[in-house]
Amino acid sequence: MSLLELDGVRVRYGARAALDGVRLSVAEGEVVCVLGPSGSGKSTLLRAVAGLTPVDEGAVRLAGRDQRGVPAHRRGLGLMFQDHQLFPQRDVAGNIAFGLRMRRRSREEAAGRVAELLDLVGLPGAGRRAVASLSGGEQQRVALARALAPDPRLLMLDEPLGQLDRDLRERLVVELRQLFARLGSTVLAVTHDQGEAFALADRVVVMRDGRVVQVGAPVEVWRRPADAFVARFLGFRNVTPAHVDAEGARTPWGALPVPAGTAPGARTVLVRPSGVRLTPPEGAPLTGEVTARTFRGDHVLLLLEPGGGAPPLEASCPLRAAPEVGERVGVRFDPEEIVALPDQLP
Amino acid sequence: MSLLELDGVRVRYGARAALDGVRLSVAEGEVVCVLGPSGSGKSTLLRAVAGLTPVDEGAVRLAGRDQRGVPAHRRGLGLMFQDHQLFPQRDVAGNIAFGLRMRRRSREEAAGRVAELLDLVGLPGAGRRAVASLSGGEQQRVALARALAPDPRLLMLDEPLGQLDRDLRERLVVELRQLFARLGSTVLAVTHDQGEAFALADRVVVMRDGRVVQVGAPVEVWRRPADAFVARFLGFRNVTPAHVDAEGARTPWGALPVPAGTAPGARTVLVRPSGVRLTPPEGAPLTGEVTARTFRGDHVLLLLEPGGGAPPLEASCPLRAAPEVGERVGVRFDPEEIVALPDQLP
Amino acid sequence: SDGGGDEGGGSGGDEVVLVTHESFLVSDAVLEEFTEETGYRVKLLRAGDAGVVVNQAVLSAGNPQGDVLFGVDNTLLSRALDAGIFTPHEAAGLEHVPDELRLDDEEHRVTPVDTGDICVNYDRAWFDERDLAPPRTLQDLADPAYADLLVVQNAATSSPGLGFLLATVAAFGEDGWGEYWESLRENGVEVVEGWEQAYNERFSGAGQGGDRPLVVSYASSPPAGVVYGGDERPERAPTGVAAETCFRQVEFAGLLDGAANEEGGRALLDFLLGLPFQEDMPLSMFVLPAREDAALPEEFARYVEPVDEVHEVAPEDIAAHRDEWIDEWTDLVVR
Amino acid sequence: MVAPLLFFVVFFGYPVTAIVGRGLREDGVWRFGRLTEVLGDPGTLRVLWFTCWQAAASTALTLALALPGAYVFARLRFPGRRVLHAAVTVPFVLPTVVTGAAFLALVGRGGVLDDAFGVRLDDGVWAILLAHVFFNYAVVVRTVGGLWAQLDPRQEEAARVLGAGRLAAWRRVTLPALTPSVAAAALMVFLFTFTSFGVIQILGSPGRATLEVEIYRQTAQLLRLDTAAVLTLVQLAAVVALLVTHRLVTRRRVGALRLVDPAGTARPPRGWVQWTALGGVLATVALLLALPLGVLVERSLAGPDGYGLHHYRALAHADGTFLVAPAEAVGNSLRFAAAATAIALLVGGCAAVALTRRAGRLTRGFDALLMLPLGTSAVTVGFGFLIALDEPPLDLRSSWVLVPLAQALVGVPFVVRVLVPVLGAVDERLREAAAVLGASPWRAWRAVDLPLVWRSALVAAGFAFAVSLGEFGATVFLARPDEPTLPVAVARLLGRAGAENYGQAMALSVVLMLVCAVTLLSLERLAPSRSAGTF
Ligand SMILES: Nc1ncnc2c1ncn2[C@@H]1O[C@H](COP(=O)(O)OP(=O)(O)OP(=O)(O)O)[C@@H](O)[C@H]1O
Ligand SMILES: Nc1ncnc2c1ncn2[C@@H]1O[C@H](COP(=O)(O)OP(=O)(O)OP(=O)(O)O)[C@@H](O)[C@H]1O
Ligand SMILES: Cc1ncc(C[n+]2csc(CCO)c2C)c(N)n1
Ligand SMILES: [Mg+2]
Ligand SMILES: [Mg+2]
Repeated sequence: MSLLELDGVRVRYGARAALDGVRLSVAEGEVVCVLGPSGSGKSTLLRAVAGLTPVDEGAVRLAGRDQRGVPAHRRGLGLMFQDHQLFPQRDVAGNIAFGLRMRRRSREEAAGRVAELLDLVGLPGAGRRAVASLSGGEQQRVALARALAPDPRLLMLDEPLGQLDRDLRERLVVELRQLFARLGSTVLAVTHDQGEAFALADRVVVMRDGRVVQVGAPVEVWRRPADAFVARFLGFRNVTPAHVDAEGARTPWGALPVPAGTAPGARTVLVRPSGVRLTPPEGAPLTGEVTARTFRGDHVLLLLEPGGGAPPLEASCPLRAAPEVGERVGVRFDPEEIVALPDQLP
Repeated sequence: MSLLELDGVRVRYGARAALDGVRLSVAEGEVVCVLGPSGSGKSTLLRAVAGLTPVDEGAVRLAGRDQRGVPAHRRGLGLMFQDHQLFPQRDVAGNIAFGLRMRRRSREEAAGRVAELLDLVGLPGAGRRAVASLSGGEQQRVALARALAPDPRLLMLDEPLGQLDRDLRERLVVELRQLFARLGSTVLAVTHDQGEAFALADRVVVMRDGRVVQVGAPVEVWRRPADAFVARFLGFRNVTPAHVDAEGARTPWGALPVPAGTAPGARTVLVRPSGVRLTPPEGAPLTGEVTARTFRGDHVLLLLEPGGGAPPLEASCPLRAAPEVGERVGVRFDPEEIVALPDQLP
Repeated sequence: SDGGGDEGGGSGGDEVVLVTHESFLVSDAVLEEFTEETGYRVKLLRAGDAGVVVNQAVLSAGNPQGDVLFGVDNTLLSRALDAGIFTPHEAAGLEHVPDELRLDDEEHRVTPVDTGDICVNYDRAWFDERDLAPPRTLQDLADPAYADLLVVQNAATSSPGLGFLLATVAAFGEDGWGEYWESLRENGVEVVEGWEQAYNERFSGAGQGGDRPLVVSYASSPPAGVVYGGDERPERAPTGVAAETCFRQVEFAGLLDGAANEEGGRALLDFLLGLPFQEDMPLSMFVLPAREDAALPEEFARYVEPVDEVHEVAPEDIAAHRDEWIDEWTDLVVR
Repeated sequence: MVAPLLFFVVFFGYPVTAIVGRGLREDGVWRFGRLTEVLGDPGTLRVLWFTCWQAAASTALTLALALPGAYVFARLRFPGRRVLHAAVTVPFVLPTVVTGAAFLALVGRGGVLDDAFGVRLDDGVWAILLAHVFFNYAVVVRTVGGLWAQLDPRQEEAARVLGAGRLAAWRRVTLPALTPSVAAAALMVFLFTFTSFGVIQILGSPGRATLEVEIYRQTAQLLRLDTAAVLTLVQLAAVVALLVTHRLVTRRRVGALRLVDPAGTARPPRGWVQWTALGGVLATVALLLALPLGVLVERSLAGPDGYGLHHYRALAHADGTFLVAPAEAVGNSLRFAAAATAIALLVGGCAAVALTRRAGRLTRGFDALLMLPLGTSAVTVGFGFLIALDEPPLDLRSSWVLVPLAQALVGVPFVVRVLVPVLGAVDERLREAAAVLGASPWRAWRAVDLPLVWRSALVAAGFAFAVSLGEFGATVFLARPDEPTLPVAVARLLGRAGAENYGQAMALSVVLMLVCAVTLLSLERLAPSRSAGTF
């Protein structure tokens, strides 16, 4: 059974709707990540579930029970705020232990749990520190520990790892994943980091302007974004309208091969950067000039200007083989990395 | 000439030093990104330069002039705080225009600039909104706009884009980069996102425990991390002590090929995930079991357990070719992706 | 002690409530004596100065706060009597009180308890040093020889201030006092708000740094100054009294109409006029007992200079003109 | 909200209406004609004018001198800060008679200033203004400083790095955040000086009367209740006008502020600006506050044979004419003050919470109502009690609770004014954070609001305590069993001739000072330790 169910939830701020008919369900023990551009209503979604923001329309159900009128503290869930909201007058341990004390755990039990969580978030021994003396990332970790401490039936995290460096974040993602699996926690987490979402989530929810535009397993969403918006949001630049017929997709970059079985008609087509293969310019069906080279750690992202009115193309290539800015290269497309988008919610 | 120079700067909080003899210089027009784990002193560095945190030892020089005793508002620099510190009593436009008004720009001029900046950060028309009604990412963008508005001679940004989604961040990185180039701004930015650092920075500075451990062009740092710490911090897991001799590097994973000209002796060796090539297990010098598969959008990161006491190996491979968890694969190493670390600051 | 939150309107039983002003003081032993004699315990309610006490009694006429009111003086008497707040009672021992103090002898609504003279006091040492004779009369005070020496109280807010004004009214008549005050003003009289300030701060005789050697106070101030001046007993008090500048104040007590413990109240009135209380008064309140037969303490005999002649204004005149005089005086002197 | 409303109606609205009605009703008919008669009198207008302008000037001067003090006490750490912070509140409790004396000794004829420079301030209005500053310095320092200490200093830093100088940053960032508490402090100082009584009596020449003095005269001396009633109405009207202005100034609701642990905001002084501020404030405190108090101490020590503790020893035993040893008054004072503080905190605390939680028109009106007692003459309230609370079940006239009740009337507005700005600044999302961690609204309030307002609640309690410790005006009208409070005992001593009495009065005043300072100091120590887990 699903632990959390949202049914046509609408939250309005003045004339604008921050949530606009959101329908979503999260099963017991599932980890769901919410993705979406800034201002798309992710935090509002969590606040609505927590009962902190009144719902104008629709229903929030927890374990099947409509939560209308149930105050936040009786919903038995946890929420880590995007801006932490640590209690300034309590020290680190006091913050983390707060939820436990509210649940009447003994002082000793709380102290043990606090130490455990401080270890988890990489701040062992910081219990007596004043929260104001912590660095940004340290505060975020305390906020995370505070939210984790009481083991709520539904844990909601609003950008829990956003201020941490990659190394720590990756380690924490792994540990959280294990922790959630062990405890069978149900988690709804907002993140803007796709790697984090993919690593953490059983399912991701993509939001746009207060609506859910795609729900699915991370791989699935990445493989087949629901529409151009999702594709662009996921960071793909090579998205273009196209006409698919037997020969492939006609696009401004020429006719592209598409995977077999792609339905014909007017479609949106996405070419992943790794599907843009560089060749010597001689004899290539399409050539472009390298106008930008962005170093991406693992690889280099190139921006190619094909000219002739065609939009720029983004190509990824290994560092060693990367051409310089200004060089002219040929382009060949890899059909495996080309997707005709469904352009409709699945 | 360098615009900013730090010479043995030390900032102490109680017994601990948050900055410990930091030496750094930033040239006029240069964009420098500060990287480092949470709590390594990045924010403290910016605060010390801004004159907000007193420097216990050493000197901060701006355009050659020692800044000791110069109050923050006379240093002519800008700082975007990690937690924004927007003025709650002012609306969005009032926040952004603040620095301009302090510099006695006319109201009209300020209004024009505010509109421009709101466009830049993707919040057109939000000028009259209360800052409390903004989403987290929206607040961050307002804070960024506020810091950009007065065009300070040295702009310092503390995680300017941390709460934004990838799409927006990438767009902003590009626009900021162009903006800085156009204006010749000198920028010192903290970020935990390496992609951002690489995309934005002329040079990166890696900090650890209040010290600078590496400075260099992004590609250079990524190619040759100064030591195991930097390598690990950059996200590399395959870092191991090794003994380099004529035949290669002896490591727990066996003898690895190293690039020609690598000095022999006891060294730390890094194998990039892309340098771990998967082969059929038959006949491979090293085999491992896939114990984890992390979906990384563009590719899949695999964790291989070679067994026999050797530490796990991280390998990256394209999505299509990725083996399943539990499969046994052979491993071949690509010498181009193996680095013997200098283990000493250059 | 426990104030007891529940009894209002006086009290029955063994408690008798005396409503009085802030300056009322009596020795513990004397009160105990009363309790032993009559079985009543005295509870004191003190509310501000005499004016406040009387006005409060007027406002709560018929439903009084206590049984007996002490502290209405001849300047306020008519207001209390007009408001009908007292029940007549002829206290035992009244026959020992001189006639001129018995201002309500027909009805006995109030009983005279003590008397005191408001007079100009002078700093003996100051005048000795300058070989200048201290003033004796009101007229002297307008003499340029005594320019800038006198400090008086605001007649509108201070009872010695009002008393001194009444003395001048009596001395110069309804038409003459204004002129006299003008001459005082020309002679540099200083007006301050209250007695404490005039005596403690401005008067040089109090030894607190004041620089005016003449002040309006009480004829009993010199003995008080000696008693509370330290351990020595000088030959003469360091301050003296200008004998012909006095206005006689008489303080009365009365049984409040509607008293809860009327019997106790009557007993208390009798006691106030009894010798133990009368003889205790001088050294606790620094006033003179109303009874002629009360023995004066040694300090009084020694340091009080006899005031033979006082300026008097009939209670009816005071009642009729007080407010008007105060207003005129304020216009004349203060503004 | 019901409890404070009830308290207000029963112990303020009803008595004041009763006394005003007594003055303006004859045979059941209102005589509003008196209104125009009294108002037409040039004397009344003169009094009204003087009352208003001296109050405005006093308030401005107090703010100008005390705001730097609020800054220094909130943001700078220096040795003796706590003691000094408690000490500046001492003047607040001293009977005006006593401090007036000390003040005169300094600025009056033959005073220190006169001796040294030939300057005398006692006949100008300057003495009044300075004395008003003396009395109200702490009001500003404590109300404003209480919030200031909790403001996140990084807000100002943000302005600084945007190019704002110290002053500009303060004016544009800190001041707006402080506005509600500055307005609250200004309001209170204005109300206190508007209704100034003792100071005017002692330092003003009798020609300078405030409405309060005039009401006292008309009520207590002349029993002209009609005139007094009109003046009371005028005073109330002026106060209402003032409250409306205050409302307009603070109407723009300052949203949540980022409040931080005050322990972390104070720093040792750095740079010439801060040193100057500290020096200036210390000098102000020394000249304006310490010097007059020092004169008191000096006088209390000056015995018949040189300096010594003579007068203090005399205080210890009853000398027969006093029913209690003056020293016993300490106990009485403490008891009354504790009761009054408890009532004020309870009533004012409820009111403040209600006011910040609901912001309807009704509650705002209620807010203003609660301030009225500050602007009402003590004699009006005192006499009102007398004629209103004279029937069972509310015959409290001779009950001791009347004293703390009357004192609490003055304490409640304090508590409300001090707490409302802070409660209003508490970020709602902190309460939400507590709620999602399972805290019920009450526990969330305890966990979030209370620790943040605790300091301010202590400030408020300190004030309520000080007000009632030093209260004389209203107390003196309330018939009361023989339990003199310290100021009453001081007044009794001063009411008699003789160096002994005077010296003892000074000694007792010093005792009053010490009682006040020690209580406030120990109140400040009650700050909750940064808590681990529980509360
Ligand atoms: N006011 C303070 N008192 C005591 N310690 C402090 C204070 N401010 C910062 N620190 C400590 O100094 C160290 C450096 O802090 P800083 O804020 O510079 O870290 P940072 O690199 O910005 O980290 P993050 O990425 O988490 O923001 C941290 O360990 C922090 O806990
Ligand atoms: N109190 C409010 N009043 C008016 N508008 C609001 C309020 N709170 C949020 N909004 C608006 O609602 C929209 C959704 O806000 P929300 O905080 O849910 O966004 P978000 O998805 O969490 O964004 P981010 O990633 O930037 O945190 C935003 O456009 C925001 O400006
Ligand atoms: C020597 C001596 N002088 C004055 C007073 C008292 N006193 C001074 S003013 C005043 C009336 C109120 O203003 C009273 C009663 C005293 N007790 N003893
Ligand atoms: Mg958000
Ligand atoms: Mg930081």
